[in-house]
Amino acid sequence: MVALIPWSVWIIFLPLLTGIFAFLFRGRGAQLGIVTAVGLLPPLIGLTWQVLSCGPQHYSVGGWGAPLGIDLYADGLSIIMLVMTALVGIGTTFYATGYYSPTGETKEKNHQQDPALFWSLWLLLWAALNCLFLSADVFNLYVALEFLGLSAVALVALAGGPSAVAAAMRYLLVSLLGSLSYLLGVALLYFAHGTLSLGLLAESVTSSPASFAATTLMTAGLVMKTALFPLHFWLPPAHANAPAPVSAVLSALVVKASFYLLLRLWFQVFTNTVTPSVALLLGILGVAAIFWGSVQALMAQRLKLLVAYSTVAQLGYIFLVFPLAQGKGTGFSAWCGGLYFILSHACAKAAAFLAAGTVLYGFGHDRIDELAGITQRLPVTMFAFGVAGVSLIGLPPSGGFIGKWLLLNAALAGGQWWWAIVIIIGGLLAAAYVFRFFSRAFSYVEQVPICRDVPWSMELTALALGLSAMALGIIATQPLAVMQIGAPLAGPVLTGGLP
Amino acid sequence: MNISLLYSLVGLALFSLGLYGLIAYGHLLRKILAVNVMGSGAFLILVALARGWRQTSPDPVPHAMGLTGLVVAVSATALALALACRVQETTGSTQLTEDGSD
Amino acid sequence: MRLFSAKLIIIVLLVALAGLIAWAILSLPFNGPSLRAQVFANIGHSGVSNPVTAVLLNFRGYDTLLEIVVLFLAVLGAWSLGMVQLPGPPYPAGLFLSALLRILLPAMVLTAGYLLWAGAHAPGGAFQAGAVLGGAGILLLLTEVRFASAIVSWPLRTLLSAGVLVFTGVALGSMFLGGRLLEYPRHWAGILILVIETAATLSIGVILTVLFIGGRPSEADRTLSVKSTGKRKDK
Amino acid sequence: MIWSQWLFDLPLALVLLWLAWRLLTSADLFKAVVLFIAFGLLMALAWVRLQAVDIALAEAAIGAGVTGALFLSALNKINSEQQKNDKGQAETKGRNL
Repeated sequence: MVALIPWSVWIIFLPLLTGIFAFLFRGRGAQLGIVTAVGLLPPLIGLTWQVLSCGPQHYSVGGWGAPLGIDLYADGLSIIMLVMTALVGIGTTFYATGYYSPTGETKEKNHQQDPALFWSLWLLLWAALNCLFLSADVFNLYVALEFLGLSAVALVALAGGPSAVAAAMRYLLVSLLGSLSYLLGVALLYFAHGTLSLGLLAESVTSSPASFAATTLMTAGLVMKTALFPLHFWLPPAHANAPAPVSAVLSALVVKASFYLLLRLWFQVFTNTVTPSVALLLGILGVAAIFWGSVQALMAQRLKLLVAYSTVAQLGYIFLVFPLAQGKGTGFSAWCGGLYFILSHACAKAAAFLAAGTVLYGFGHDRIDELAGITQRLPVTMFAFGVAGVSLIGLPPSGGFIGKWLLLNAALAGGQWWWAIVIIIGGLLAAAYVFRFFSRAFSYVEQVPICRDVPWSMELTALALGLSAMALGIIATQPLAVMQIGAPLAGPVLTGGLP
Repeated sequence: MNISLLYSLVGLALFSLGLYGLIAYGHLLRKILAVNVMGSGAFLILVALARGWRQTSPDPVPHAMGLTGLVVAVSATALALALACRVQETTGSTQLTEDGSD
Repeated sequence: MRLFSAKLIIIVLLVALAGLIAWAILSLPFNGPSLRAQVFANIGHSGVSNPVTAVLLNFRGYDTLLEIVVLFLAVLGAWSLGMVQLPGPPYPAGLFLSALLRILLPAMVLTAGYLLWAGAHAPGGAFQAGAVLGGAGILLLLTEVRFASAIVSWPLRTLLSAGVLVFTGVALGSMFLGGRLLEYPRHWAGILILVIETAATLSIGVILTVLFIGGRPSEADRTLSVKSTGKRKDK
Repeated sequence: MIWSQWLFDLPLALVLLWLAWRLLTSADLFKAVVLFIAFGLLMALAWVRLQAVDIALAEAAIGAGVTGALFLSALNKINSEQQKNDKGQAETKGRNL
C-alpha cells in the first residue's frame, strides 16, 4: 500500500500550496514554513524507500503517460538532489524564522523586507526545485527552470537597496537568456524526434545536426545559469546582496539545479552527440573558474562576497566531472565524486552563507577588515563557519574531502593526472581564503565590536548544516549506494584504499 | 522555399537579432525589448516547424508550447520592467554598471 | 577601436550560432515524427475539441499549472520591490471618455467571456480571455483612480491566487477520486476544464492589471476604496 | 499557394525583420516601443498564416496589447524619474555656481 502512494506529487505540491497560503494569510509565513519543512519528511522518506527497494519510479501525470503526457521520474540522482534540497531547505527555514522574527529588531536593519513575501517566494522556490528534480520532460523542465528563475530573482530583489536591485536585474536577464537558449534546443529535439520525454529522447537521439545544435544551445543556456567561468559575472553580486537565507539557498541549491539538468542531458540524452573535446572545454573552464573564483575570494573586502566567489570556484570542480567521466573505467567514480561534491558543497556553503548572514545581522556590516575578534561575540556561528570551511577546503573527515578524493582517484586512474594537480591547488587556494577571514575573526582584541542579540535559531542552523557537511564525510556508503540507482554510468567506485 | 521554412528562418533571424541586442545595448528597456524579440523568434521557430513541411493541419503540441512560452515571457517582461524602473529609481541610471560586485 | 573588435567578435559568434541552428533546421526530417496523431487519437477523451486546449489543459495540464504559478510569481516579484504610491490616472475620464468606456469595458468583458467559452471547441481559452480582461483592467487604471485604490488587501490576494488554487484543487481532487494527478474523471473533464479556465481567466486578468501598477499598491490608499466598491471589473 | 507566399508571406517576413531591426536600433525609446507594438501585431498575422489562431489571439492581446502597455508605462516612469533627477542636478549645479 505504501508503495502505491504517489510521494513525488506531495513533494511538489506541499511547498507549492504552503507558498500560496503564505501569500494569502499574511503573518502565518513562519508557521507554514515549519509545516512544509516537517511535512516534506514523510514523502521524502517514502520516495527514498520506494527507490531503494524497487528502483527508479515513474508517475504519469494525468494518466496519459509519455510521450503524450508528462511523466515524473525519480532515481538515485533525483533522490540525492531532493534530500540535499530538504537538508538546506529545513535549515534555511528555521534560520529564517529567527531572521524574520516579528519580535526581533529586524525591522530597522533589514530594510523594508516583507516577511510574508519572503515566505511565499521561498516556499515556491522550494516547490520549483522539487519540480525540476522530479520532471522527466524537457519542456516541463523549461517551465520549471523559469519558475525557479523568477522566484530566485524576486528573492534577490527582496533585499531592496541599489546593489540588490541591480543584481536582481542582471540575474533576470541572464536567466531569461539561458532559458530561451534551452527552449530553442527543446524545439529542435522535438522536431527531430517527435517526443519531449527524457526517457524516449535517450533512446532516439543520435548524432545529427539537430541534436548537435540542441546540445550546443541547451548546454550553453544551462552553463550560463550555473555560472561557469566566464559566464559567472552575474553570480557574485546576486548572491552577495540577497538577504542571508536567500544567499544560502541560491548558492547551495539554485545553481545546482541547472547543473543537475546538464548532468541528466549529457549522460542520458546526449551520449551520442557530446564529444571529448567539448567535455575538455568544460573542464578547462572549470579550472579557470577554480583559479579565478579563489583569487577573487582572496581579494574580497566583504565576507558575503568572499563566500559568493568561493561558490564560483567550487562550481568549477563539478565541471571536472565531464572530462573525468571520459576516462576508461573512471566514469562512475567521477559521477559519484561530482554528486558527492554537490551534496557536501550545498551543506557547507549554506552553513557559510548563513553564518556570514548572522555576522551581517549582528554587526550591521560584513567588511572583513573590521571584523577582528568577532568570535568572542558569536562563537557558535564562527565555529559553524569553521566546520563549513573544512569541507570547502576538502580536508578529512568532511563530505568535501570525499568528493575531491573520488574526483582525484578518477583523474589518476584514468591517466588524466593534470586534473589532480588542479584539484590539489584549488584546495590550497580555498584554505588561503578561508584562513584569511579566520585570522581576522579569531584574533583576540580588547575592544570587541558591538553585536546585537542574535536569535538562537540562526546560530544553531548554521552549525547544524556545517556539521552535516562533516557527517557526509563519515557516512559515505549510504549516499554512494543511492547514487548507483538508475545511474547512467557503471563501474567501480574508486575509493583508493579508503574504507 | 515553403512557408514553414520561411518563417522558421525568420524566427532564427529574430532570435539572433534579439540576442545581439541583448548583448550590445546598455539601456535596460532596450535589453528587455531585445529579450522579447528573441523570445518571439524562438516561438516562431517552434510554431513554423509545427506546420510541418506540407501537413494539412499543424501539430498542436508546439502550439501549446508556444502559448505557454508567450505567457511565461509576459510574466518575465513585467518583472523585468518593474526591476528596471526600480534600478533607475535607486541608482539613477538606466544601465547596469560593468562591475556590480560592490 | 577596442569596442569595435568586441562587437565584431560577438557578431562572428552569433553568425556561427545562427548558421549551426539553420543547418539543424534544414536537416530536419521532411515529415518528422510528431505527437499530432496521438493528440487527435485521444482528443475524444480530453473533454474539449480544440486540440490546443486539449494539450494545454489535459494532456500537458501540468505545464499549464506551473505556468500560471509563474505568472503569479511575477506579481510577487514586482511586489517584493516595495510599495508604490498610486499616481492619479494619467487620463482622467472626461465626459466623452467615460461614455466611451461605458461601451468599451462591457464589450471587453463580453469578449473575454466569449473567448473563454469558445476555447473548448475553437481558438481561444483562458490566456486569451485573461489578457483581454487584463486590458480592460489597464484601461480602467488609466482613467479611473478609485478603481486602482479599490484593489488592495485580501480580496485582491484571493483573486490573484484563485487560478493556481482552483487548478491545484482540481489536480489533487482528481487524485483523491482514485485517478492520478490531473486525471479528470472521464465525464467531468469538460466541466472541470471550464472551471479551471474560468478561475485562471479571472486570475490572469487581475494579475496583468496589477503588474501594470508595477509594484505593491500602498495600503495607505485603502481609505479611498470604501467609496468605490461596486466598481470592480470582474463582476 | 505559391503566389500567396510571394505576395504576402515574403513581404510580411521582411517587414517583421525590418521592424525588429529598427526597434533595436532606433535612438528614440518611445519610437522603439511603438515599433515593438507594431511588431507584435504583425507577429499575430504571422501566427494566422501558420494556422496558429490560438497563438495569434494571445499575441494580439498579450504580446502587442498588454506588453506594449507595460513598456509604455515603464518608459513613462523612467522618463519622469529622469527629469526629476536632471532637475535636481541642475539645482545643485546652480547652487555650486
